[in-house]
Amino acid sequence: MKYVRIYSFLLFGFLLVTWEFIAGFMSELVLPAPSVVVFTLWDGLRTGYLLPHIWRTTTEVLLGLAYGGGLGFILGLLMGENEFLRRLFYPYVIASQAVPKLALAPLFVLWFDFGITSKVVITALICFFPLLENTATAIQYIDPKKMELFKVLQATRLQTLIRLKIPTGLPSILAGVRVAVVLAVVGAVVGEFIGASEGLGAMIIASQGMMDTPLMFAILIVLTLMGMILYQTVHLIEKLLLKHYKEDGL
Amino acid sequence: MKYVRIYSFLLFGFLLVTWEFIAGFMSELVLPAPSVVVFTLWDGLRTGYLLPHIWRTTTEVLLGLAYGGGLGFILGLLMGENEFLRRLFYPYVIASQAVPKLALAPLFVLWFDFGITSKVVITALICFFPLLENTATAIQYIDPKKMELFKVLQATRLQTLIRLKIPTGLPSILAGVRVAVVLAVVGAVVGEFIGASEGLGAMIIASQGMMDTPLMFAILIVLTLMGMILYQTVHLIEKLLLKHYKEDGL
Amino acid sequence: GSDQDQQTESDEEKGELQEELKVASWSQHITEQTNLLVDEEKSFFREQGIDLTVIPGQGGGDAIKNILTGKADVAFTDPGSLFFALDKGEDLRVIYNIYPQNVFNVVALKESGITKPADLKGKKIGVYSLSSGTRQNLLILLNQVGLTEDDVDIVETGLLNFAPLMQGKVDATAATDTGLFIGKQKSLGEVNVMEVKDHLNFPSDLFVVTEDVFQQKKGQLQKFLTGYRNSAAWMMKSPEEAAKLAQEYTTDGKDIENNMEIIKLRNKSSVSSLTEKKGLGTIDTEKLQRAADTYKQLDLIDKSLNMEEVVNTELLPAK
Amino acid sequence: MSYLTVDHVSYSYEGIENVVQDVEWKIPKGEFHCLVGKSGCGKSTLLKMVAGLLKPNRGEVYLADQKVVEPSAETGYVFQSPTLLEWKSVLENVLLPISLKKKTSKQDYDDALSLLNIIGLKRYADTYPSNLSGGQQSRVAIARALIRKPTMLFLDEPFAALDAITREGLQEDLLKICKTYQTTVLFITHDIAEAIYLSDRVAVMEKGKIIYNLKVDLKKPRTVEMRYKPYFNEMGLKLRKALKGGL
Amino acid sequence: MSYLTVDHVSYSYEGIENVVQDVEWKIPKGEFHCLVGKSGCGKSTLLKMVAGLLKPNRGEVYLADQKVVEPSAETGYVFQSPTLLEWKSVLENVLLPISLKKKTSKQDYDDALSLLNIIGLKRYADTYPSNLSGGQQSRVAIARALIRKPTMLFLDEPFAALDAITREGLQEDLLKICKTYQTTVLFITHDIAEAIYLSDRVAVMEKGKIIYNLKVDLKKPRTVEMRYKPYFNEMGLKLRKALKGGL
Ligand SMILES: Nc1ncnc2c1ncn2[C@@H]1O[C@H](COP(=O)(O)OP(=O)(O)OP(=O)(O)O)[C@@H](O)[C@H]1O
Ligand SMILES: Nc1ncnc2c1ncn2[C@@H]1O[C@H](COP(=O)(O)OP(=O)(O)OP(=O)(O)O)[C@@H](O)[C@H]1O
Ligand SMILES: Cc1ncc(C[n+]2csc(CCO)c2C)c(N)n1
Ligand SMILES: [Mg+2]
Ligand SMILES: [Mg+2]
Repeated sequence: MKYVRIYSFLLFGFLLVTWEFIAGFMSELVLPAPSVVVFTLWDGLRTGYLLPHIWRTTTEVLLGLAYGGGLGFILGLLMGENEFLRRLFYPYVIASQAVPKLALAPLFVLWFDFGITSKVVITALICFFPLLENTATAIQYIDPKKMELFKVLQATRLQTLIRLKIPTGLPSILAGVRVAVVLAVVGAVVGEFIGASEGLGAMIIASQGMMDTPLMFAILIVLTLMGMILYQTVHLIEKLLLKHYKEDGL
Repeated sequence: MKYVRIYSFLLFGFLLVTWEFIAGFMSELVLPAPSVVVFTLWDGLRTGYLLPHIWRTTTEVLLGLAYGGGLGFILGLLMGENEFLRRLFYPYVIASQAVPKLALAPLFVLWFDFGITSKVVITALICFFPLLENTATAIQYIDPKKMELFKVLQATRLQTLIRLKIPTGLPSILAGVRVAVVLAVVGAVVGEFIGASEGLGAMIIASQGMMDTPLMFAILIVLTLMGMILYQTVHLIEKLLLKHYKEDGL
Repeated sequence: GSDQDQQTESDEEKGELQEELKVASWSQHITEQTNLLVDEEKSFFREQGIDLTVIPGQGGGDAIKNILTGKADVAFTDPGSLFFALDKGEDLRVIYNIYPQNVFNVVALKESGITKPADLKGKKIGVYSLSSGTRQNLLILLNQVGLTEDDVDIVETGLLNFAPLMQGKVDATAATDTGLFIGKQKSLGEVNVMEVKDHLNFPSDLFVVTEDVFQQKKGQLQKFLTGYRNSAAWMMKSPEEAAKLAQEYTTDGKDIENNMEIIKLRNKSSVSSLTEKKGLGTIDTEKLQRAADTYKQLDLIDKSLNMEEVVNTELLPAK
Repeated sequence: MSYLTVDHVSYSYEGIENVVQDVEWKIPKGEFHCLVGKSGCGKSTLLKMVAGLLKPNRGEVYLADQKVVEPSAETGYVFQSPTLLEWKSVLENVLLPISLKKKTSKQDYDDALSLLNIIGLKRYADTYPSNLSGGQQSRVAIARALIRKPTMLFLDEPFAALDAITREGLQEDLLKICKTYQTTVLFITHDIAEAIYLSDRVAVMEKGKIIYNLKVDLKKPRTVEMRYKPYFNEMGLKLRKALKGGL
Repeated sequence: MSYLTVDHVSYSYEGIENVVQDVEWKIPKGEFHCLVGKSGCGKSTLLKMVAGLLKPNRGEVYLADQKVVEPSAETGYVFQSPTLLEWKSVLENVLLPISLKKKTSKQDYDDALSLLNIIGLKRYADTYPSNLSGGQQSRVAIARALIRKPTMLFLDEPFAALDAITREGLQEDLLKICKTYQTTVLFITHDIAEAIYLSDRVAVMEKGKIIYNLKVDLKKPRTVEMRYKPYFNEMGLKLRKALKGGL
């Protein structure tokens, strides 16, 4: 395991070199070389050109995650607990997911506004589903012996949920969170595609309009980093929370 | 529970009526009434106008699901089993997710082709992540007693995976599949937003170009139904597979 | 809420009444619209007593939807979108001719030998997307030489539309003047350009309002148009300054040299022989009518539209 | 007057009929009753029903004259398998029944520690269940059932995983606790000697029916010597016979 | 010549030192040895180490002169808790060890059914584990350990959840099977009488050390009467004393 960093580094280097090599044969328009992209990125950061956009998108992602994640978790609990609610509302949940958000854009701008709200709503809408699904599933498969224990201790339904079902379902719920945080980044960007003049999504559109592929790649790199940081944060939280869950006996 | 159908029906009716009512105050360009949308949909089906597009998108969804789902499952197994692989490749997996596919779509068209391949690739890329994440997580949290049992029975690593880890992780894995099938629909449509002249995504763009909002809503309904049918199929399969898992003691 | 407070505050500062007005654009904040975006700096609209907000959008349809739902008062949109909305029975008014010139074109590589629209027959032609102006204008161009959609193979290429052309994945691509400029920047090489305006020159963008807004906010609209005319005049007079301001106020104005060229192109499309005579923004009803008729002919719309009923010139200040 | 009254209850699982058949039982306040019977005869099912975890198909259960429809706050229950929460320490597991009712106080904390002391696991208070041996886990489950000082205790083979010495120590402790708090007990065991030593009355179950019922006439408190008295052996033989297949 | 040789093994868990300390043990082929000891003294840990599930910190284990580094195909193991796969029927659970090695044949199937018959659960063959009583589950685990006809058996309190009658029946069955197949057995139990009745030799463990070792000189096959012989009682007292706290 201790060599994993070295291999990781080697792999990364190899991929970079390959990319640089391939890019040598291609128009910058189609595939800019990593050196060019990194330079563009550095330039965008140095001049502060990218900063407000990064800030804007980060805000949207975090807000969207807070609302969408919270909603997904709570709906997941409700629907995992109550079959009636599940059967009643699930069709609408699926509908909300199967519909491409990009197509609903005008309606969102109509219902909310053209500012940050509509982007936050789209982000929330995109990232709430994995959490809902995983939460609802996790709290349904509970060891019946533990359920009996809580019944005999006269735990209320809420207590059983909070003290038994959620802790037991935590690994699966956190898997949902990890999917959600990564989708949130996509959600915010898609939201900004619709009609925004600030944010990394708007920048992507602008860079395409300018046919500035290196800039677009630089932005994609920023987005990737954003996704990774969020993912790693969840991973760290998980490590703290699940210390006594790790059950792999190998 | 037996009244759930009735309530479901009532809720649906109520929503439809509300929609029809609100639409009465709005321009058809912004929010067409459900009656108009249903008529458009019916017309599109009757004349066969929508059918080739539905067929095309369905093909892409199913192909994308097969590749993406399969890949997600297998990578999930590999990464759940092997920490080295996990640490080596996870950054790239997250990168592939955090990048908005819509931004890459023009490049996909260049890298692959204008035909079905680039759409299938996008669909697969979008739907493989929830499966990967849920599979990798599920097979890591296994009852240590059961692991000991398999060890004492000299089960090979592969056998432990297939006969213990996958069956135990099945509920969580299937939650990932459910998220994946719904995302697959979105994936195919997003893929068709750029570089397609057939498929429901292309139809959405075309309908937006002509400001034919009723047609767009009709297509969104088709997509929703597609997502629901896929979701329900997974649900049915789950019911069959997980007969002896249902552990909710309440 | 707090917007309101800020509003009254700045009113008091200025000691005059500022009226809010929202313009819904077909695009995000882009360099070619710099004159609309720099009011903070240049006060074209504030001088008129207008507090301007520009709402971004994706396509002319968005702009129209935004005025239909009251999210905005004025739409900065293309005639195509206007025709579609009128075709659906919306009650709209055209109050200003932003770009009298058709900016669309079809570009082919020099070696392809495609020099005139008729050569496009049987070729593969790229457009931004099925909802874009590039497609509609391509159809119009084809129509002028008796070709239809079925005679060519139209493919969507996304905004990077010159890349497939350079790679030879398409024979020609439909674009705009600014798009072509950027393409050339990216070493597109030698090309043949077929301008749509050489065949049917109708305006590229218009200010459109709903009948309700038109009736209720005539005074404001008048002030707005005056402001806009002034801003357009300024952009023509001092493109250098505009190019510089674009860096700060637009999403795509990164490069000042490019900004300059794009602004020059837009300045060129903002004038016509008619505007020379009657002032910026004068609407050429006849050309609009011809465009509407062509859309009808192409089956893009169902109804025959009468532009006389739609176009209104009374708000436009005399030169 | 009986504290626990089991009034002709029966139970069937889906697909398996008459797991418990028409059982009648009365336990006066403060008495200690044992239930023995072959594996799979329905003991745990009966206990769960009596405690309000399962609803009888027929018949009723009364605790302190109240009809039992769900588990009551008065009862403590030790399941046949320890069922601890893996993500909580031993101490937290013992305190669980209290923490579900109120905020745990210093007093509760001390109570829990003294119970852990009795079961010999004080130094494991901060350990997690997966680091305990089988017998240690079942002892934690016993402490958990006692923490709320229940007036009615249901125990399902609580000592099965314990060695003779530890088991005998805990038997004494249990009897002492029950005496102090006047606890009424229904106890399932497989150990006939244990049943006689602990109980006022031992019942034998077979195929869901109580087929034998024995009053144990031994002085309280019990002493170790009693175990080797002929009367004790005699009782044991009677029970063995009943267990072996009818009377 | 011993079949199983435990050569001065020691084991520490993370944070808990010397759970097993310097244990030496030899079991000749076909012999039946028992291990008794207080709860938490390290019995299960030793058994897991001997079976190759845990790696000793010091010392080594040999089975048929082969160093044990991982569980071998020759061994059967019954864990302290039944650990059945809930999504498989009782029959499939019993057949698991075989199905991991090869495709199950008609013969295997018949073997499994006859084992289920011995443990008295034939009619539960198609039931799922969650529908079994505690004792029934542990019996299934025993059948699972026997299905591969191991030459070496490790059993960790296999009968703890069983009533006296069923337990005695299974003791007989186990002895018979071991005799037929010349099986060598290492058996953990809490029941002193059971240890004496079954074994050629009983060891007593305390705090990770083997502190006492008793050869049982009773004829084979054992008969029920032996249980009531004075020699039997005497042995029992010796073991009790050893268990209670050193010699
Ligand atoms: N996985 C583990 N991690 C850390 N410590 C453990 C673990 N398993 C057992 N222990 C500790 O090791 C000691 C011996 O445990 P072991 O299971 O061997 O006891 P045992 O003799 O089998 O007891 P019992 O009769 O109760 O089953 C105990 O004190 C226990 O707390
Ligand atoms: N959840 C269940 N679903 C269906 N059948 C069950 C269930 N639990 C137990 N049974 C069946 O009911 C019968 C009685 O089970 P019970 O657990 O009451 O036995 P028991 O007397 O406690 O046995 P043991 O001493 O082995 O614990 C058994 O035959 C068992 O197969
Ligand atoms: C100068 C100028 N260039 C491009 C467009 C974009 N556009 C023209 S038509 C059309 C389709 C309908 O939305 C779109 C997007 C414009 N409006 N003005
Ligand atoms: Mg039981
Ligand atoms: Mg043990």
